[in-house]
Amino acid sequence: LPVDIPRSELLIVDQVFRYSVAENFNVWLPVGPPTPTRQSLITDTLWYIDQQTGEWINALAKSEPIYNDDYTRMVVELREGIYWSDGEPFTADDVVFTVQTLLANSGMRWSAQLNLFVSEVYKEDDYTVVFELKQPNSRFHTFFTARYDAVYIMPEHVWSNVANPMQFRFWPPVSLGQYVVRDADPAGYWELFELREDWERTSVGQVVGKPGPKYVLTIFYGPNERKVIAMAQHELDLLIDLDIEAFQALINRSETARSWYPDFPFAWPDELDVRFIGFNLDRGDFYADRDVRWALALALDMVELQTEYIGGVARVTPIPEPGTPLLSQYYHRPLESWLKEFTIMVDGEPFKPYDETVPQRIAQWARAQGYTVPDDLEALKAMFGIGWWKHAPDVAEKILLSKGFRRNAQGRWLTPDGQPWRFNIIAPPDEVDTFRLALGAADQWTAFGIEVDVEALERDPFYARNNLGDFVATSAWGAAGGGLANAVVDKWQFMQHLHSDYYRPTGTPSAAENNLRIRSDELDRLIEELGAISPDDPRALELGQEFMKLWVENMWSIPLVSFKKFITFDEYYWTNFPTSENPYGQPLYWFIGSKFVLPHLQPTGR
Amino acid sequence: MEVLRDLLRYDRRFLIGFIITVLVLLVFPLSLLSPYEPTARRVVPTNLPPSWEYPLGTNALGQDIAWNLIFAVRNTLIIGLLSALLSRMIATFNGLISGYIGGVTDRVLSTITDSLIVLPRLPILVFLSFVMRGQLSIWGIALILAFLDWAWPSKRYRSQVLSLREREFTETALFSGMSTFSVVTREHLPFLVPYIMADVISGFIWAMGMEITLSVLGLTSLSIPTIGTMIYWANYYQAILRGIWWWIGPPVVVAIATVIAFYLLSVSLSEFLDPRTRLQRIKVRPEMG
Amino acid sequence: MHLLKRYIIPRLIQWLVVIFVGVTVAFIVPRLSPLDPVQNTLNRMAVYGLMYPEAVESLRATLEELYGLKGTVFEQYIAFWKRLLTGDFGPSLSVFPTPVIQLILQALPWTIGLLVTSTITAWILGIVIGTLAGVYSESRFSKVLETLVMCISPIPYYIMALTLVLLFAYLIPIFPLAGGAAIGLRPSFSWTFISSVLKHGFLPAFSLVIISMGWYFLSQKALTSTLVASDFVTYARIAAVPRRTILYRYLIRNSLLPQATDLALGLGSVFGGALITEVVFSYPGIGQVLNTAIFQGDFNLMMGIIILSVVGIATGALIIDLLYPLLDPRVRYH
Amino acid sequence: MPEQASLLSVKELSRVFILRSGLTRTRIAAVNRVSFELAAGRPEIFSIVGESGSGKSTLARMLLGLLEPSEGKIIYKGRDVTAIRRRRDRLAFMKEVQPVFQNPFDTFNPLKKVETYLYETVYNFGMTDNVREADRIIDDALRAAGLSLVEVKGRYPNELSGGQLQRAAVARALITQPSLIIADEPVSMMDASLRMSVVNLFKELKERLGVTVIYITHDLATAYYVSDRIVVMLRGNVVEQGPVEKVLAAPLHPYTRLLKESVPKPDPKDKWEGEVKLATSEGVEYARAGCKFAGRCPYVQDACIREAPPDVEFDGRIVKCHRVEEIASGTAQPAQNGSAPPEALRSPKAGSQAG
Amino acid sequence: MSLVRAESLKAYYITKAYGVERVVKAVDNVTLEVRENEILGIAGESGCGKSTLMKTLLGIVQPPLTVVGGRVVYTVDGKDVDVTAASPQELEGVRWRHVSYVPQGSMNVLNPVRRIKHTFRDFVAHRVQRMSQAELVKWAAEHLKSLGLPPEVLNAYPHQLSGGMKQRVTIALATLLKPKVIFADEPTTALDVIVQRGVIQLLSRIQREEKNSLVLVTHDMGVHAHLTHRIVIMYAGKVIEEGSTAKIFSAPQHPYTQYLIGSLPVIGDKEYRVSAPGNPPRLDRPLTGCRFVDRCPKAMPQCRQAAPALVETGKDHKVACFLVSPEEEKESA
Ligand SMILES: Nc1ncnc2c1ncn2[C@@H]1O[C@H](COP(=O)(O)OP(=O)(O)OP(=O)(O)O)[C@@H](O)[C@H]1O
Ligand SMILES: Nc1ncnc2c1ncn2[C@@H]1O[C@H](COP(=O)(O)OP(=O)(O)OP(=O)(O)O)[C@@H](O)[C@H]1O
Ligand SMILES: [Mg+2]
Ligand SMILES: [Mg+2]
Repeated sequence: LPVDIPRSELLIVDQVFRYSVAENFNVWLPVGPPTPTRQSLITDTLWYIDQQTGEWINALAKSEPIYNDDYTRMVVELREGIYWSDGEPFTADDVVFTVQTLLANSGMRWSAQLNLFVSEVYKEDDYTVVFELKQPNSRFHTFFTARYDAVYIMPEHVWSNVANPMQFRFWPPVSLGQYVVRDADPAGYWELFELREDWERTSVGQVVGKPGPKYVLTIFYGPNERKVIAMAQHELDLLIDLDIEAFQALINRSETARSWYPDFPFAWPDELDVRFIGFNLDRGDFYADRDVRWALALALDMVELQTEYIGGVARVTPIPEPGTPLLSQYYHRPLESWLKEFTIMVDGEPFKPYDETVPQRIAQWARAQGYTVPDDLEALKAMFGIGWWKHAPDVAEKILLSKGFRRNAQGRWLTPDGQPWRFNIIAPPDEVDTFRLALGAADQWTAFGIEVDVEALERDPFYARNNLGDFVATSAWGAAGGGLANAVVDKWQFMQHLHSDYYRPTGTPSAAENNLRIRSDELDRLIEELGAISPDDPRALELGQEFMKLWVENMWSIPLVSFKKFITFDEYYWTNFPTSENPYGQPLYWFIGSKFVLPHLQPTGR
Repeated sequence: MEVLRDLLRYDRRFLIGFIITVLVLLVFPLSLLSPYEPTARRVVPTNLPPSWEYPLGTNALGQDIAWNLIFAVRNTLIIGLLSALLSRMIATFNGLISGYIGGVTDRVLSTITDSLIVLPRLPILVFLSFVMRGQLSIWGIALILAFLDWAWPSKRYRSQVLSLREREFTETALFSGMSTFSVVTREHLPFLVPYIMADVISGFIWAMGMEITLSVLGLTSLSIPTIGTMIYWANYYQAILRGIWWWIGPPVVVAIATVIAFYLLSVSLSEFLDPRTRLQRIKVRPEMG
Repeated sequence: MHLLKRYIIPRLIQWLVVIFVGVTVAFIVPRLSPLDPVQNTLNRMAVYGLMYPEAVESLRATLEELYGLKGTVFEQYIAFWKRLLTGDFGPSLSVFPTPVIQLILQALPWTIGLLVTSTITAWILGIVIGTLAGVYSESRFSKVLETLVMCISPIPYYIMALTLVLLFAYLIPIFPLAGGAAIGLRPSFSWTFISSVLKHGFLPAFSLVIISMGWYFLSQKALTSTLVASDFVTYARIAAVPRRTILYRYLIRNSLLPQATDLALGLGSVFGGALITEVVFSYPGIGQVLNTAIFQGDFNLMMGIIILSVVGIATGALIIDLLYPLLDPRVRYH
Repeated sequence: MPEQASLLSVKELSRVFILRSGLTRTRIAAVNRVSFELAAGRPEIFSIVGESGSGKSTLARMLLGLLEPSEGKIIYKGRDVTAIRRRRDRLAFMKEVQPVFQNPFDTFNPLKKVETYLYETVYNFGMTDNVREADRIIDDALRAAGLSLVEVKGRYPNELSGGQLQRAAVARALITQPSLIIADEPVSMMDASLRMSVVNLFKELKERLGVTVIYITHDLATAYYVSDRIVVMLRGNVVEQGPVEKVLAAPLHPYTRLLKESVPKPDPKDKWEGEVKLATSEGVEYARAGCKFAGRCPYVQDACIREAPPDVEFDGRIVKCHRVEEIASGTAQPAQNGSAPPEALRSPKAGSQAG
Repeated sequence: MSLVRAESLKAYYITKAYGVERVVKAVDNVTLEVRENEILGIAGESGCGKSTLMKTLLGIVQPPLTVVGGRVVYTVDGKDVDVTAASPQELEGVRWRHVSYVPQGSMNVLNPVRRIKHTFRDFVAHRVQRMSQAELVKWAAEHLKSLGLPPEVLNAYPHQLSGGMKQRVTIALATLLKPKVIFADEPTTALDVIVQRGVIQLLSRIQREEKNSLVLVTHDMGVHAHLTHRIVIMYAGKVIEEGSTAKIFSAPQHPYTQYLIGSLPVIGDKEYRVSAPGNPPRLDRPLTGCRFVDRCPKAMPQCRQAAPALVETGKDHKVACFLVSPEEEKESA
């Protein structure tokens, strides 16, 4: 660890991975250089939405975007008194220059998308920028509204001299965040940031009004076990994620390490994606049959999946929407009564598949493990989700029999054409829950009489196979069928991808995130209607709820649990991280928005 | 049989190697007795330490580690032996032809061999399995490994044959009317046998190492138990951090023991088969002025 | 003149052919991948932010152009050679547009430092110990040593490395867990930096030395046993030539030549990095870069590294072949 | 002699090797325009003698078709041996011409039983398909060589003595009933008593079975003992050739004389007088344009060093020497004080010439 | 006076491989002496134990060769040194000074990667006090010159020398320190006649000039005839006849020796020569009786029962054969 910096002034965070190119801060390149943590410390954008609280933050912008009536023009008013780390003031010129540079260099990030909409960008005055759009877009500001990231603003005074923005390394970077780079490892294992003396002249300084730790060191220790050891030795304060085994090993070794909950179920449960198992609906076989998918869902035992496979640490969800406190307020809770009454027809008989006892049964399991969990049902629902589908293999069997499936002498299922029923689920092992849920589903379906195996794939081939529809079943994450999760009521961002315009047959890369190859007129209608209205329109919520129902009816994919993360911190040197007791912001320190969280940290004085 | 008895009685290395090998080879019959399917999970309670019921405990996937190990060793042996045999077959064929026929044939074959030698094997291997993963059954792995491992042995065999070709008995064979094929297979091959034996073992050791490497990187079919995938899963479930030694320990120990056993066997066998010692055993060679 | 024509030139031609074949394989192999680097990039971008489907299409076209993946495979192959001959390995795809060569050069010093040191150490140790074991093959010490080497060297490397990490970084944490040097240190010739590099490099180097020394040891021992039984050594012994002279001038000196070939090949393969070592010990080097390249489907980077190591090994073999006649007074080549 | 009557006719046969050593390169005509004829129907033992490295083995290997000549022709019974390509033709040739090699211990694969080769030969050359018949043929051949099948059967090469092995080798060669046996130094690895027994065997073969034998050796005593005609080779050249009684009893070429004198006579009363001058390295002699013996010849003249000597027919033999007549008549004067010719004792490094 | 004596020497090769123990009685009860200023020849068929005897005489006994009986004694400066019991240091002390050795197949006895002068230095530098490298080389050069060899060879590598030259360099190497006894095992076997002649002449010249003793092993009777003063004939591990060279050639007494001499071809004589029929016995089988009995035309029943002793049959002549008793010898003499 750096010798010349007192540990009390230094926050050490997990760098997530080793940077293969060190000393390159051109964060506008299409896929790199990698940005975790850097982006929150030294870049900035116009707006933020804290995904924990749903709070809208005006960062570089002074106010919310101002659209004209037909959404073809967006005006942005910028904050004054913000400076670059080299002392230059931040003005409309920087924003205009950034957008123009991106528009002009088609390989850069956001370029293609901005080109789709922006016809013109200009400044009205030093602190007002105007975007003229090619087509109406009521959600154009989302490019500049950060969840993970958003268009980073470039310093015009530096970049205007750059001949080829694609080749420029931007080293050392001029910062718009509250930190500057003090040192970096040429081998890419660590980077050291220092708080700007003029930190008050940044958006964070103006919004939060507090400085963060004087120094931030990001460091990559290697695989999880090394991070655990490092944190147990107090050489790491904050790390991105662990599997439950590593986490337990860590808290067994360290008094001061913890995650979101002080005790079981430990992990931060509010990430915005959903884990699901999806089927390729476009293979021309029985997976396209909704009833078959329902049968498969009913053959799963959610309680066992959630407990035995992922350690009881996650919220179950029957709809393709994570049950975060914010979102469940709009979707899960209001839909509960509908779910309870929801009926499917099994061989002519109605059947209510919903099972609201799931959280209690999970709690039972937890108690049996020796954990303390609340008795209160509401608290359990907040912890483990509202409910899920019944484990009803008998019903599943009936459905399948009615569809022409048969069991052979050994009790194994044969498909309607008489073949043994077998398939693989593709899943990436490094996405821990996804993978383990796939293992669990495979085990349960195998026990049910289908030969199911899990095919482990690295990220890239996994993406590629999903993209091409080269799978029968995939254990994936996202907004159920693709699309992008968000922390707002408006579901348009993740619904629009499923429009049948973007449907592509199996074998051609999916045009959007519609990897499951969903095609539905009803869905198209919802998307079109939603796209035409403002995200703030109350109708947006109704349409979102309709979308959820439609999904359940069709069982396009089987949503399993909300995304959770063992974001883990060590309170030995620093405290006041956001926690379940004090959920003031998102703990996702590698998201650009974490810049508003870091100032809240307090040294323990050690 | 007599050979075996002699070796067992007089060569301690062979004895040790033999005993371990027999124990290791027991996995083949044993694997037939397994109460579980090789790929089955959730058949026993998870994460139990060794006990009478589960002599090596159970793992986080709900598998009985003892049975799992038996399958793992069996599959790894299959991969290793298959790949070693296959590659040595290619190598022998190529080396013999190249060395004996010589000329243009030799030049072409040697260039191919040399080109293969300069290719960095591990990266290519990792890459190939990365590309073909999922489709990679144990046979597939064995095949790829075999493909990457014949060049060196082939070069060695070739140089052996080159020197054998200069020996007078080659010409005697020729003038006994033997065809090229017979000369190569019946005159030269027997000399190569000890080398090939030793080489098959080292090929096996290499293949096993590679299987472990690939599996540990997660590049093989993870649901098929092999020594490598066992280690993979143990790592995946943090066996080391959590001190579950009964999961990570057995594959490591068995891997080491197997390799050493095979190595010992190969050393003493090739010593035994070496024409020089072999002759010594039969009779002292009379020398002539 | 004749030497040039009859020996050096054919050998150089062989070198070129081997490299040509190797490079072609390096070109083909990545293309066997079902991964489309452009699609990869798009997929990865989609993970992070909103992508309008229309935008995806235009970006795809742009990226294909930028990545040099336009045209048929054959056209790409030609373009690839053209670039290669100007020393350009192209841009990395995973960290586009950083040139591949830059990534390689950045990692190379670490790899070279680690591998050259460990290769040479292993070589010298293997030869010295192997010779002693060969000479005193009946002594107890030599037998114990041989058994030890025999039992250690065939252990699969990953297992060996894992065991070392477990022992010396977890159980008895005397060595650091990751990296090539301590945090905050920048490369310099200071003792702090060097000692830190040594400390970080020790375990990986040690594991490599153990593994490769086994091979050198065994081959040297075999060579020595043959030499010990050879007429000229026997004669020197009969004549009571001093032991040291026999050891150095007779045994080691005569076995050095075959061993030099191994060393040259070993050093030549340095450019490929040590994948497993670098991964297991989290060491920054070519192996680490290669690992990333493979797992991210970075064609160009993979090709760059594979080509570099093909050239490295082929050149190692070439150099030793060309030097051989100078090193060995006996060599006659037909 | 008409073409038909010739068994083997060697015409202007040459073979060039290129040797490289370190940075130097040497061209060696290991066999240089050698010609001779063996008549059909008139079995004889034809010896080829010469010191080490004089090209004897190279010649033998060419005759056997194991080595391609650089130039020249080998005609066996009217067929050009060098032009044989097809396996069937080769087999036919091998049926007629069989070798016996130098090292009896290496003639048979030590890992295989000796009889294997005998059976192979029988079957491959289509002598018979019948096992009994094969046994008989083999036993006959072995008996002709002074052994019997019972003695050989089931034995590995190392279970037989050198003499037995060499006999087995000869027996194997006899199986195909060849007309010509080429034996390259068949006795050089043997001690004196074995030598005689093998040499006697050749004699018997010639006399009883009518086999012509090319006997290659540097043992002049046995060569004289068995052979009818002899060829003396020096650095690839035939320097003297003719009936053995003439060539060895009264050699004309100074080299033949030297060879003969150098054979230690097994008689303590008859010891050498005078010291012999030894050859410098082979390379120097091979490289010399003139007579290869010029460096050692007591009768050397300038011409000997510059020009290759002609083949002179003299006294029923062919001699390759400028001064053969003078020497024969005893009028040749040894060179002044017999001192070393220019390159006699050069430093070894100069031994091979930079190419 | 004798310089080297072998007394009832028994040297066997005892090997044990995979449970098969074999004893090869390569030297079986051999007694002989090497006298001052003589060339002693040892002759015999291949594999009869000549080289083994030589090694034992030199004290180069390494497993599997074992001396199981008898002893070898050197007389060094009037004192007896028991070689079979001497320590390695003692042996090193006498080697090259008192006895030296020219091995069989000298082709490969020179270190291929060292120049000849360095080999000279390796062999003698530690035996002479205070001699600079240059002096050493000069000394070696002079020695070579005195042997009629070009001093330039000192700068050569072994492979640059012809076989004969190498053999002569080895001889020079063995004689540099002027030892009292030189053992030479088949020094000419691999050489052709002309080169052989050179080597033989060299050896005899050295012996003549230095007046030391030479023990020469070869099966080439011609070489014996030319060089040796006395010959020991070995057969199957035993000495069967011993006598002056002239006597052995003119009047061999043992049937084997008779065959040996009788079968030698001579240029100018085409008369049919018979060699001993059959093969020598295997030395790893138990042997009783005379070892030549199976091949001997004059074998008698008693020959199979006991081995005849080596007995004196005349002045300086010993034979081990029941046919030749000393008395008879006297009568015929
Ligand atoms: N394959 C070869 N390549 C190069 N040179 C060769 C080859 N074979 C023989 N020579 C050279 O040709 C010359 C004649 O060799 P050859 O073996 O024919 O002689 P030789 O008379 O049989 O000698 P020896 O009595 O030693 O067997 C030698 O100088 C030898 O080095
Ligand atoms: N290392 C050994 N192990 C076992 N037996 C051996 C060994 N070396 C030699 N012999 C045997 O000892 C006997 C005598 O061998 P030795 O070498 O002394 O014979 P030699 O008379 O020198 O023969 P040559 O004339 O062939 O040199 C032979 O039968 C031989 O096979
Ligand atoms: Mg020859
Ligand atoms: Mg001998």
